[in-house]
Amino acid sequence: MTRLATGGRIDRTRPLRFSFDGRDYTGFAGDTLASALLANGVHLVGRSFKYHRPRGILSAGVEEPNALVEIDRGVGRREPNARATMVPLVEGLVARSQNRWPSLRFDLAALAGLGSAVLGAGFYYKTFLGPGRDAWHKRWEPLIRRMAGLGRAPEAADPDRYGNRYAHAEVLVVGAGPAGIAAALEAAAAGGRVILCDEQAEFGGSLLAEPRAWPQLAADMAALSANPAVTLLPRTTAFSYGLQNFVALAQVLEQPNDLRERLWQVRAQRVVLATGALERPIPFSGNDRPGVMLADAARHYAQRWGVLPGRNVAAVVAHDTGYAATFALQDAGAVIAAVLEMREAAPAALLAEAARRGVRVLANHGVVGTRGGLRISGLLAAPRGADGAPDAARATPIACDLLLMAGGWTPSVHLFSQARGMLRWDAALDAFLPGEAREAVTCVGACAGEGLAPGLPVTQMAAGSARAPKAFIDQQNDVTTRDIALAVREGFRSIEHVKRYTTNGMATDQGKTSNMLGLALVAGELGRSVPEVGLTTFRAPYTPTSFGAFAGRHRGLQFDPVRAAPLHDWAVQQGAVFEPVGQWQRARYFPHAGEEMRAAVDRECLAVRESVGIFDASTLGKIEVVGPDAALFLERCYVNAWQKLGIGRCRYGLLLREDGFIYDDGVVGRLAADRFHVTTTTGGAARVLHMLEDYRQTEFPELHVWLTSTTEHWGVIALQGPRARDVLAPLVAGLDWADFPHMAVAECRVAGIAARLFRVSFSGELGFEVNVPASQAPAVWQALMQAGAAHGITPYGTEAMHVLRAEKGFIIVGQETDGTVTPDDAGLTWLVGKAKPDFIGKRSLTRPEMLRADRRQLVGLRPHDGRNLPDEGAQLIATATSREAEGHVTSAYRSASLGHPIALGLLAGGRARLGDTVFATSLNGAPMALEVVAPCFLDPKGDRLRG
Amino acid sequence: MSGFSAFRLLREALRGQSGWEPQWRAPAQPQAEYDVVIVGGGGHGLATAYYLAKEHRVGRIAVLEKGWIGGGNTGRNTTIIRSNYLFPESAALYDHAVQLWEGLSQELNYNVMFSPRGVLMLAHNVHDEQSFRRHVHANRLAGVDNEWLDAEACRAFCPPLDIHQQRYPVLGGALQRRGGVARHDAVAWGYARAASALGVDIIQNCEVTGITRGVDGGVTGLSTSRGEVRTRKVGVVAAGSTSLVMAMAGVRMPLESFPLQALVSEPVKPVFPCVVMSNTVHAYISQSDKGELVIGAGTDQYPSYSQAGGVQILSHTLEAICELFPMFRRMRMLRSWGGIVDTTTDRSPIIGLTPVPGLYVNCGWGTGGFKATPGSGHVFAATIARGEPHPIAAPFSLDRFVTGRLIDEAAAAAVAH
Amino acid sequence: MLMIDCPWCGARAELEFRHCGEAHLLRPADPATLSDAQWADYLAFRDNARGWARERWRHVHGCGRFFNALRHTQTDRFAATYKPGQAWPEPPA
Amino acid sequence: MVEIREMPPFACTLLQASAAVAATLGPAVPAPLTATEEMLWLGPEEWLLLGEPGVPQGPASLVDVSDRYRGLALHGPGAATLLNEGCPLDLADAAFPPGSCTRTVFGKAEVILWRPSAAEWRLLVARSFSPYLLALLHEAQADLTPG
Repeated sequence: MTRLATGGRIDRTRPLRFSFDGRDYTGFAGDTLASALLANGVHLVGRSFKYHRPRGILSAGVEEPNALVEIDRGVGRREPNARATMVPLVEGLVARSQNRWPSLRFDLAALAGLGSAVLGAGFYYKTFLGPGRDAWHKRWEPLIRRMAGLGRAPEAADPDRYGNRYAHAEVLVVGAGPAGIAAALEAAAAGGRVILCDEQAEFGGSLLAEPRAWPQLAADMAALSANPAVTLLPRTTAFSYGLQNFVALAQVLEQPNDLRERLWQVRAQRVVLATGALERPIPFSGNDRPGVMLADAARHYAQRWGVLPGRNVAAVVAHDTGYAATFALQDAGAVIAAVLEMREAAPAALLAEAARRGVRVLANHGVVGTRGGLRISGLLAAPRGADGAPDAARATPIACDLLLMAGGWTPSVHLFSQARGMLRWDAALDAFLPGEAREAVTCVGACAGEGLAPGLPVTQMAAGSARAPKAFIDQQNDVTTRDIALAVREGFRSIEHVKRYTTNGMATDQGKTSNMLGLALVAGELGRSVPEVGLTTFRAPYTPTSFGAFAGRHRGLQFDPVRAAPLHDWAVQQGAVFEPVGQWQRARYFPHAGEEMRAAVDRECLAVRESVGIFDASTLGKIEVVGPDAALFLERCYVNAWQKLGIGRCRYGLLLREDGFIYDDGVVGRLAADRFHVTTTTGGAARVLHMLEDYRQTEFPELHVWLTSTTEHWGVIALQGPRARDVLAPLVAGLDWADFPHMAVAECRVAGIAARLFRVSFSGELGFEVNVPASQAPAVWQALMQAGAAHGITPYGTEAMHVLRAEKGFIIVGQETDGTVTPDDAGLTWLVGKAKPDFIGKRSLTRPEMLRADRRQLVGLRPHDGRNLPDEGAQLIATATSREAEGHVTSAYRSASLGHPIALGLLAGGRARLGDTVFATSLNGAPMALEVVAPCFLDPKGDRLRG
Repeated sequence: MSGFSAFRLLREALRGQSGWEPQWRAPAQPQAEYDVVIVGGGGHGLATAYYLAKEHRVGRIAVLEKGWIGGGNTGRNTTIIRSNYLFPESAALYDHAVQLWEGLSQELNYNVMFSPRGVLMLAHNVHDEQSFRRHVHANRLAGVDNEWLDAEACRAFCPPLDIHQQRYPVLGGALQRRGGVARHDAVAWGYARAASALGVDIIQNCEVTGITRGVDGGVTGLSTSRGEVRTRKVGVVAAGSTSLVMAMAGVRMPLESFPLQALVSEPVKPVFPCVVMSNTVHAYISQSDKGELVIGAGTDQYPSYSQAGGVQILSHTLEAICELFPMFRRMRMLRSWGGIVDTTTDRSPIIGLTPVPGLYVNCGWGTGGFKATPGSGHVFAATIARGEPHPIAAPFSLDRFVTGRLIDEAAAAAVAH
Repeated sequence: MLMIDCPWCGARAELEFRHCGEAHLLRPADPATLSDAQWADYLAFRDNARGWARERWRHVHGCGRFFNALRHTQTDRFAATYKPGQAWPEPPA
Repeated sequence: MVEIREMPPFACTLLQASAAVAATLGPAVPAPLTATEEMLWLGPEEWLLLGEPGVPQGPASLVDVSDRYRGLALHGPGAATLLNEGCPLDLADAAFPPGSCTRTVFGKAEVILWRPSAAEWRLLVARSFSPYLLALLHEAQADLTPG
């Protein structure tokens, strides 16, 4: 066991059992899965992406490229690619390694490593070109796809829940290391709301590995948590820094009540970035064996978690902090085999301390290579030649079971860069630092270079490694120094090209430990400086963020509001079948026991034709247009004339877009000189009101007119059929039936309720639409049902409504029209107010394209065989064998009333082709012969309306 | 150009990879004069240059790219390829591209990883069903494969799909089996390599700053960040920046440039066999060969050249993905980014001549340009070489916005109209 | 997510707004007198500038008013928002 | 904790007119972004009148919208936090003091958010959106109390 007897911030009184690849282990509360594995001597945790090389734990934080495991918390709670370094240990945690078969220790795919010479960067672009044109898709791609990918995608639906919170703060501090904590204390003292977040489960950052600093850390955290204006968010990653300080945070909660994560969307007056710095690995042959670890990470395992990752430690050092890590491990009981100092010499003070401790320091040394299969067993050290490469001829073997890499530090400038801040190259610190900011943001601590001492510049550290075999810079994607050299040689000179060709920095750690090395090597190959080559773009998220956090509570029935019309509940009780129309649920038909849709719809249609049908039309959009200039405003918008429409009269209104195409339609009733009740299609309600408001506010501001949505105020009950008046009249009070012709509207009382009664018909039968306040609609509906019982009143749904209106040749915007149909195409030119100087879209109606004789015009279509139904959407062709589409079928229905199928369609020059035969394409069989007829199949003169 | 093959890979492996040379020549400065200059080094621009050289024997051709080739929308899209558009003119254009895709790796001797794994467009309501059935009929007539699947068949074709989701159950879908995906970077590099081998100069970090015109108003040359270039034929293939370049010749365009975001998940083993798109639930998804789920969203609502968008757009997209595929809620987003898509009012491209003699434009592809890359380059090359629109390109003229002969794919596709 | 300064309600999140295209495209008083090209100019042709752009927004889920804004289409920064009818301010240097 | 109650139906009228004409209706016209128990400011020249409206002296639009809205009342110290589940506004006292009123969004629904007093918050929403709003609020309410 490598757990130290004492020390660390773990709770030794709370042992926790967990399993990895089926074997049981124990750790303590406060461990991460990584620290607990190391405490049990487990180093081999994964296999790399391409060569399936054995991989161990490289880091102690989010930059971990290798220790990616599958976490299984039960059905639907299995997640791939979890970083063991960021998974807090909990009782009964089940973790498995990934990307290996048959086992982690023996992975067959590792044989790919043997062919690594062939499998260099971009190899897949240069082969798999045959045999045959579909060789890639049929033969090679399936193989490549199986080899690629890391973990397994989850298979069952995720039962956990995800929350959201919009938050506002005077100061948001990202990162709770010493600099962040200081900034939070200062902000709290200044008053105002402060949010302090950190990706770790504990606050403290680098202090967590400085036992001496723990008392002050505890005191500071106590002060902050006592302050109600301060919000402390552990396990919370600031992953996206948007415009005007809009920062998105992903908080991991994993609460017992299944609330797994919460997305915080924070708007902060000021942001303080205290995101620290990441230690750089060092490129040398075999630097990817399990047991090769970042120096500071090893220090954290010893100091923070009380784990000694190795007994016989070597270190390769390009920065002073390497010594602190080495000495810390020595203090924890490790033997130090040697320190390879890559610089000419280390600072005198450190050399003196090393000597005092009996630690052998080899100046100007590098690693020629390492040994050991599933764990490092030793290395070959050698003095560095003029070109920086260690001289293999003068190598001396050094045994070790842990090799620390201290390549210096890269300040984390991701979020600053996401916020469109400019970066500047600091030659002394050999790092990109935050420069000119574009938002109210300040950077403090290591991310701003504060407290960082200079080390060996990264270009000198990488010098000489470009030709070294199996010197890895992106350990997860298996990108080697040779891959970088090859990319540059093949003409990929922009850093963005190098990244895409080699995939360096494109793994789940997004280059946190590989971008600077890649950049240094490219600079070396091109003979240019690091700032001249430049970095690739930093993009959200800073670390991978779950889809669930983004989706939040918008799932299941809350994915999109379910809007139910006033008579919804009644329809449900009647066993209606519903269909979604936009966000609404509308009753489509009311099947009796055992009825299929067709039978139910036939029954409903016959009821309307022969007696009386009742229909919930409440979802139609309704706009009250009020004001002295109401009529003039409508005249400037709709195609129709309105100024002369009588009070108490209605007209079928048509609205175009400026490009002349039909946008919406609906009956408009005039209630007073200055008040119109405008109806729109269900789908058009919001967008028509928006469009009319646009014209009212910005194009015609001089008009005194106002628009009010009343869509949800009115319940609308349509009563259609020859018996409609017989059912309605007894319930109506205050109406002069003698002055109530077709297309009239009147305010009266129906079943005792104040109502606006329209005499309109979308079925071609005698029809009324009773508008009552929505809360009263169920009561009025019941009253009408009772009054209509003797007349066989029948509720009908949207399907029957579609058939009835199609029998009359009435269009439905969105079905007969698709944004390319003009009034004349739809045979509605008679609606256009001739005397009007202008209306929306009028000018477009005289464009050349609109005047062509072969425009597609609305026609009726009757199947010759009188039996079969053409497909809706079928293309219309002149002959059975033609492949020249001349239009399409927009609607097709069986008609119980007419006894034969009917269809409407748009046909080139259709009105001039009545009586001709055209054909409708079929998906399974010969085209169907159809006779072109006038679109109205029933009661063309409209006698029934005036019954 | 030295050919690529498995044998060549083996030979180079034994020689320490020393034999590979640059995949395309990268002259630092443009020559003084060219027969044709293509402005824009994305997939469409490089393809145009390739076909000009290969099929029209045009002598001196240059491609001027202000950044690095393939760095614009070519490197930022979700790599979906399909031709099941409604109108015959669109079907002809996009299917011309699919046919070229089918042989492109062999044509370019570069594996662009064209993978015809099927594109399935989901219907969630009666309106969707009517619209997609109309597409299937129109496509069949125009010789483009497309078939209607019921809900169960959709699930069988794409097992992760939840057809019984509560809010918008799947009623069925239109499947184009010949549709699929390809590796976007490889398309730019493949065309660049092949064009370079035919003598085309590809000049990166070379931004066009002015278009010079002669007495007759025709194009005489370009001023660039790397000096003046004389030419009488310029093809502008600059996607989101088209309006800016055309303004240099005093030509106003019917375009607005919007950010279009996309994202990838962390890589996982194969789980998603095809491409799925949904207008109603508003998202589209496939899985890359590396194992990442590649997910596209709609555009942000305001024009921008920032190549970045709002996090709320990503939420809107991932809500939809998690509804269609509930098991993906625990998948993690690895990276998100944005491109600049130039959209026209009828959502169809513009390929052809402009009022300025010698100035040709190929743009307006909006969110759907990648799928057309080979076809767009092919017909645009013919248009430039002959000085008159290629038959397939003819309907997509700039003056259609004046005559009103629009090809409104958005309206027809019932995209929230 | 932008923060937009509604001339009536003050700074609000972009969720409450809808972008409504380029501004100052005044609808011609008498369209009938326009040529097809002039009418197409109004309908479809746009500046689409990269830089300071004058555009229209509506505080649709707020006070409901349309207003104009001066925004830079590269940095997405707002220089000003102003009520319809007000002259547009000069873009910053 | 936060208590969520459905308000009883209430009569209301949407008034659009100049501020001068609005003043002739009787109740005091609230300043922008505020409301009184009789009158809610929704926008320039737009108010929601509660109860029966008076008669305006001048051009105006008065439209009964009583059945358009359903009301939800939230009470308790965590109300602002609960509202921030779906509403992006800063609801701290300084930014949204008692008496404040505005249209805004909650998730995918448009709402009128009105804070008659420090601990009393009201959401007015179009009737067909109230089930969605209630479901979201209840789920968020359950998550307010630490798990």
